[in-house]
Amino acid sequence: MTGNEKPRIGVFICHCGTNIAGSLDVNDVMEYAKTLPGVIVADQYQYMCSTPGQSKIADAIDEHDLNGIVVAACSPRLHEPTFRTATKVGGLNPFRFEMANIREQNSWVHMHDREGATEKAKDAVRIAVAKASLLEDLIPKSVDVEHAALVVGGGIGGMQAALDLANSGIKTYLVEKDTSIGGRMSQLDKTFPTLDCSQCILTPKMVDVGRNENIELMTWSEVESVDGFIGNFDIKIRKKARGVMTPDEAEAKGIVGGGCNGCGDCANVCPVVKGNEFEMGMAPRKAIYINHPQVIPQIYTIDFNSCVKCGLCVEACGDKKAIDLEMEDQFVDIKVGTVVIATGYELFPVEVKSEWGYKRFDNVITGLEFERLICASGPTGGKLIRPSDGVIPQKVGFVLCAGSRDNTGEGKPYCSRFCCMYSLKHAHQIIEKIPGAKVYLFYMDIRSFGKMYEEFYYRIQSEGAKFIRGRVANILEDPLTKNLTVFTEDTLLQRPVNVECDMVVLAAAIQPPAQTEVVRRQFGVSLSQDGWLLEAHPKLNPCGTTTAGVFLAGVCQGPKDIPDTVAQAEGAASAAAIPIHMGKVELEPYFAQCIEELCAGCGMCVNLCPYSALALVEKDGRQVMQVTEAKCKGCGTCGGFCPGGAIKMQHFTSQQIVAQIDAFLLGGRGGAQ
Amino acid sequence: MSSNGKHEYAFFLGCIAPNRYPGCEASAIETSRKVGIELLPLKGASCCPAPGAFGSIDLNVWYAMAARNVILAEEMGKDIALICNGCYKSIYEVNHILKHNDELRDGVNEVLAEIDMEFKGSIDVWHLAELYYDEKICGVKKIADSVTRPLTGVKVAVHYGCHLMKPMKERHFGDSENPMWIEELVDAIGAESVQYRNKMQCCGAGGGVRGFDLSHALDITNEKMINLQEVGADALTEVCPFCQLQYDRGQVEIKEKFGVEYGLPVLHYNEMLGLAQGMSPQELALDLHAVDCTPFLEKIL
Amino acid sequence: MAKEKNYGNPELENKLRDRYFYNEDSKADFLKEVKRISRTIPEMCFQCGTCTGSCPSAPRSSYRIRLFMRRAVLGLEDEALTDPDLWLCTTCYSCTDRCPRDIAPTDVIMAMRNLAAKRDIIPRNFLQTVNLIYTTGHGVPNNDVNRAARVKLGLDADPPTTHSYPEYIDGIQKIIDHYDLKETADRVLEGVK
Amino acid sequence: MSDGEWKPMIQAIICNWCSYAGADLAGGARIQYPPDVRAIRVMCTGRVDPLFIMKALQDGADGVLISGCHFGDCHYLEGNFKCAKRMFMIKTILKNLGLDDRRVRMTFVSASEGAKWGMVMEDVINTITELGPSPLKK
Repeated sequence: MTGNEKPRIGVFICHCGTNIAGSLDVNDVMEYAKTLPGVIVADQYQYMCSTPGQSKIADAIDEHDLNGIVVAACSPRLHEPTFRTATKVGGLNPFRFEMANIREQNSWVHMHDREGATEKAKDAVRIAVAKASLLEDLIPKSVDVEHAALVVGGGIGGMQAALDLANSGIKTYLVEKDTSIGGRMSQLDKTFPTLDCSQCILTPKMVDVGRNENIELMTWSEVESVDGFIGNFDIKIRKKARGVMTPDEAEAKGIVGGGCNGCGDCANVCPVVKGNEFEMGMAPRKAIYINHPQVIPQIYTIDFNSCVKCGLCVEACGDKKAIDLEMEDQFVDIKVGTVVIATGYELFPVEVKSEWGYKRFDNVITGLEFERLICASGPTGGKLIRPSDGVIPQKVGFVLCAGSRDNTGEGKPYCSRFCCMYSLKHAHQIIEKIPGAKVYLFYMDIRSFGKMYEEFYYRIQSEGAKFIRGRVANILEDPLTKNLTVFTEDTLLQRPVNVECDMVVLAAAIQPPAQTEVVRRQFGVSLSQDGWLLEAHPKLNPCGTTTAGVFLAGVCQGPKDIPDTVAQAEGAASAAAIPIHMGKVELEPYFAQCIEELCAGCGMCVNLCPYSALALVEKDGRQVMQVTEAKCKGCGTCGGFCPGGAIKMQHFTSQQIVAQIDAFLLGGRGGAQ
Repeated sequence: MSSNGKHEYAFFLGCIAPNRYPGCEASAIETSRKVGIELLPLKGASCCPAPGAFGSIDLNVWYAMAARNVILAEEMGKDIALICNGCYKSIYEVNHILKHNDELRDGVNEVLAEIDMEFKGSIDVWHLAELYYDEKICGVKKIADSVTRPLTGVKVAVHYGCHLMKPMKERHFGDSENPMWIEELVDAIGAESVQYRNKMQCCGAGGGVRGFDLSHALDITNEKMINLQEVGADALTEVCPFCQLQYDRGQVEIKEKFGVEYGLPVLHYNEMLGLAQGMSPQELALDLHAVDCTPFLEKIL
Repeated sequence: MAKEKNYGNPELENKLRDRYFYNEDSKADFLKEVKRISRTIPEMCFQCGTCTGSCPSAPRSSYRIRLFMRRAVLGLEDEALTDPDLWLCTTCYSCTDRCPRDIAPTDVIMAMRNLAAKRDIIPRNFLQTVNLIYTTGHGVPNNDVNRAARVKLGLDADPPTTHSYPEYIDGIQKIIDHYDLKETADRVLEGVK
Repeated sequence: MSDGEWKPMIQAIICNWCSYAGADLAGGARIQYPPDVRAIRVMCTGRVDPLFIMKALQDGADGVLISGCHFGDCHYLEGNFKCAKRMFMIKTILKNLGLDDRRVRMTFVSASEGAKWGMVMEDVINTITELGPSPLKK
C-alpha cells in the first residue's frame, strides 16, 4: 500500500464444489484468515467465479472499504482475470487483487492428507494477504497493434488462416518453406468421407491465396528471427535463393516483360535429374523444377544442391532473363501484430519398425506413397501398380497403427487420428479401380469418429473389404515373386493369420516436422510431452499459446484431419484478428522502474536485459538507469540482479516477495505460532 | 588383456558342447587362439542352468545357479566367453539383472552365502561370436586373415538363435528382425551366406518344449528345414549347440516321425571356422553329427 | 464361481456347464504375483494379437499367448495355470520384441509357469533336468561315446566342469535344496508314476 | 501441527510460464505428493534475487527450491539461465556458511511436465527431510 494507507483486506475462499472443500477444511481456513493482520473480512462460497461469488467481492469492497482482495481458489492462470474484473467492478484498481492457489497446487494434489492440505491452504492465504497488503494501483500499458499478421506454413491450415485474416482486411504475410503452397493436402488424391478430389477442392483456395491483395505470399522462405511482442512483432524472413525471378522482381531489375512465366523451357533443357519429393521420389524432376502443374506461385526453382550451373536453362529462358544462377538468400524485415503457426507434420520413419520391412521390401509402401500411386496426376497417371514389377496388385493389405499407439520408445504413443479413415478410403479406391481385387485391413480399432465417418466405414465393409482385427506382427517377402506374407492373429477368430499380399500399405504414424524445434523457440511456444506444440489450454484455449499474440492452427498442435485443421485455422485466424481489429492491446504493467536515489549507475542491469529496454542516462550530474517501458516485458531479471536494490519490479517488488517469504516462514506452519 | 597381448576369457562350456558336440569346444579353443583370443578353463562350472527348465520352475533358482557360474569367473578375474545361446541367456542376462537389481542381488547373495560365495558384479559376459565380430577384440578382417582353406563354393545359411538376439532391449545387437553380422563372419571364411524365409524364427527346441512335446518342437524345426531347402543351402551354421542339436538330431527325429529327410549338415560357426583354418573333420569330431557332413565336406576339401 | 447344475446326469451337466465369466472368477493376487515375478505390466495389453502373430507355437497348436495375457489381466488363475498350452512357449521372445505396449509376454508366461510349479504342475522333463543337474551338475551329462571322442580330439575325457571337479556338486545341491527343488522333483515325479 | 513430529518447511519460488504451469498440470492430473512446499509465483526465475533465498534461510526455511523453464524455453529468452548462474554463487556462500548446499536447489520443469513436478516435489521433500531441520532455525 502506498504511503501510510492501512491494509484493509478481504479474503474469499472458494469451495469449487467439492474440488477444494472435499480435500481441505474451508471453514477452518476462513476462520484462520480472519485472525490475520490487515484482514477486515473473510468469507467463503461454493463457486467464487460465479456471478453471486463475484458480487460478494464487489459488495465487500463497498461495505468494508477494502483496499486489497485475496481469493483462495484455483490457479491464477485460470481465474486471475475474472477476479481482477470483479475487484475493478467493486471500485478498486484490479491490481489490488492477489490469488492463493488452493486447488491445482493443493486440494488436487493432497487429496489424502486433509490436515496437511488445510495447513498449506492457511499458509497460502497468509502469504497472499501479506502480498495484498503491499499491492499498489497499476495502470496497464496499452500499445498499438500493427495492422498485419504473419502465418507460418502454407498447408491447408495456413492457407485458411491467411485467407480469413486477409478477408477481414488484415495485411497477411504467408511464409512457406517449400516452393509452393498446398502442403500435404495437395499430395492427396481423394479425401474421406466425401471422396471428392483433394486437388479439386484445394486449388481454388491456392489460387485465392495467390490472388488475394491482402496476402503477401513468400514461398521458398523461412522465418529467420523474431523480436518484439504482441502488437509489434519484428520478424526477419529469409527468402532462400530461388535462382529464378518473378516478373515483379525482374521488373525491379529493369528487365521489362521478363521474369518467370512458368513455361518450363528451362526444365526441358536441364540435364540434372533428381527424385521429386512431392511424388515421394517415385517420379523425376530436374535441378530447375516445379513439383507439379498446380503449384502456386507458377515460378520455377533451382535446386542449387544438384545444379551444375551449365547455363542451358539461362539460354532457354532467353529474353525473359528470369534465371540468375548467382542469386543469394535475401532477408526481408516485416512487422506484424499477431502470428499464426501452421507448420503441419511429417511421416514417422516407419522403417524403424523393421518387422514390416519398409525400405527392405519393394512392395511395402506408406499411405502417402499410395496417394501418389492412385492419383491421376501422379507418377503412374493414377494406375495403381506395385513398385517391384509394375503389375497391378490383386491382393492389398493395409497395416493400421503403423508406428502409432506404440509406447516402446520406437514408435509414437499417440493415435495419429486420420490413418483409419484414409485406409478405409484406400480400400474403397482399390475395390473401385481394380475389379475383383481383395483388400485386407489389419486393425486394432477403427476410429471413425468424425461426421459421416462411421457411415463411411459401413460403406467400405459393404463393398467387401476384409477387416482382420489384429495388429500385424511381421511381413515376409518372397525373394522371387516379391509377394508379401502378412502375419498376425485374427483376435476375433483367435487364429494366427498368414495372408499373402501383392502389396502392403503402411498407415504410418505422423510426427512433428524437423523444424518444429526452431520455430517454437523463435516464438517462445512450449512443447507438449508428445512433441507437438503446446496450446494455452487443452479445452478452452486450443488455438492460443503461452506467448500472447501467437496462435496455432492444424496438425502442429496435434494430429488432425482436414476438417478439424480448417476449423482450428479459422479459430486461430479470428483469435489473431481480434487484437488487430481492436487496434490496441493492454499489457500487464509489470515493468521495471529505477529508484534513482538508490541507483549507483553501475550499468550491470543494462547488459542483463534481453530486450535492451534499459539504458544509462545522465541525470543531475550522475549516471542512472532508465527503463523504456515499451520495450520492457517485465521478466525482472534486472531486478533480480541489481546489487543496490534500485530496481522496482511492479507487482513483484522485492518488498512484496520478502513479505511473502516472511509470512510463510515466520508465520508458523499452518498458522501454528 | 594379458601381458602376452592376447585377450583372455574364462571359457564357459555349458552342457551340450562338451558332452555332445566336443568339436565345438575343441574348435572354439583352437580357432580363437589363431585370432588372439585365449579361452581358459572355468573350473567347476555347471549347467548354466537351462533357462527353459529352471526358469520355468523357479526363476530364483535360475538366478542363483547362474550367479554361481559367474562368480567362478569373478574369482578368476576374467570376463566370460561362451558359445551357446542358452548359456548366453542364463549367464549374460542373470549377470546383467543382478548387476542392476539390488533386491534380486541381495536375495541371491543370501543363498550363496550358504556356500561362501558372493556375487560382486565385477565381470562381463560375451558370446564368442560377438567377440569375433568386435573390431576392438578381433573383427571380420582378422577372421578372414586367419583362413587357410576358404570354404568357397558352398551356400551357408545362418541361424542366429533367439536367446542371442532377443529380447532386443536386454541385448546390444540392435535389430533382431534382419541382422546380417553373422553372415559377414560367414562370408569372411569364403563361404556364400544365403538368405531364407523367416530367418529369425525359433529352432523349436527352447523353453523346454523339446522335452515337453517333441513333435511340436520338430514341427517348428521342419518349417525351418523347408525354408532352408527352398534356397538350396549346402549347410546351416549357428552359434548355439542346443539349436545345433535340434537341427542335427532333429532331422533324424523328423525322418522317424514325419517321414521327411533333408540331410542338411549343421555346423557350429566355430566348426566352420575350424575347417576354414585347416582343421580336419576328425579334429572336429564331425562324425558325431547325426547328419552326415560328407557331401558338404566334399565341396570344400 | 460357476453355478452348479445338479441334473443327476454328468454328461448333460458338462454339456450345459455354466460358461459365464463372473467377477468372482478374478483373483486379483494372481495379477500381482505375475507382475512381481515377470517384472512387466500385463495391464498395458490391448489385445492386438501381435504376440500370437509372432509366435512359432501358435500356428501348430491351440496356444494363444494373447489369451494368457488376458487371463493375467483378469486374474483367471486356474484357467491359466491348468492349461497345458502354458508349456508350449519356446521362449523365443519374438512377441516381446514386437509388443507395441512394451510388455514382455514371454516373461509373463515364465511367471505363470513359476506359479504353476508352486502347485506341482510341472512337466516331467523339466524335473528330470533338475535331477540330472542335482547329481552331475549338467542338464546333459557326459557319456562314454563322447568321452572317447573327446580324447581323440586331445581334450580331457571329461570337461573341466563339475564333471572333473565333483567337489563343486555339493554347493550346487545346497542351492537347489535351499529352494526345495529336489524334494519337489521327487515328489512330483513320484506322484505321476 | 497436531502431532509433534518435525515436518520440513520448504520455500519454492517458481516461474509463471513453465514450472507454475507444470505444477498446475500436476493438479489437473491429480498427481499426489506431500504438502510441505509453499510456492511463490514470479514471472521468471531471472527475478529471483539471491537475497530472497538468503532471507528464506535466515527465516528458518529448511530448504529453498527455485524452478523455471528448461534452457532455451525461457519465456524471456534466458532469465532461467541467468538465475542458474547465480545458483552457483549461492551454493558457494551456503558452503561457506557451513550449510549443506543441497538445501537450495534449482530445477527445470516445463509446462507439460506435470508428472515431473510431482517427482521434483517428492525428491526435494525427501532430501530436506533427510538433512533435518535447518541449523539456522531460531
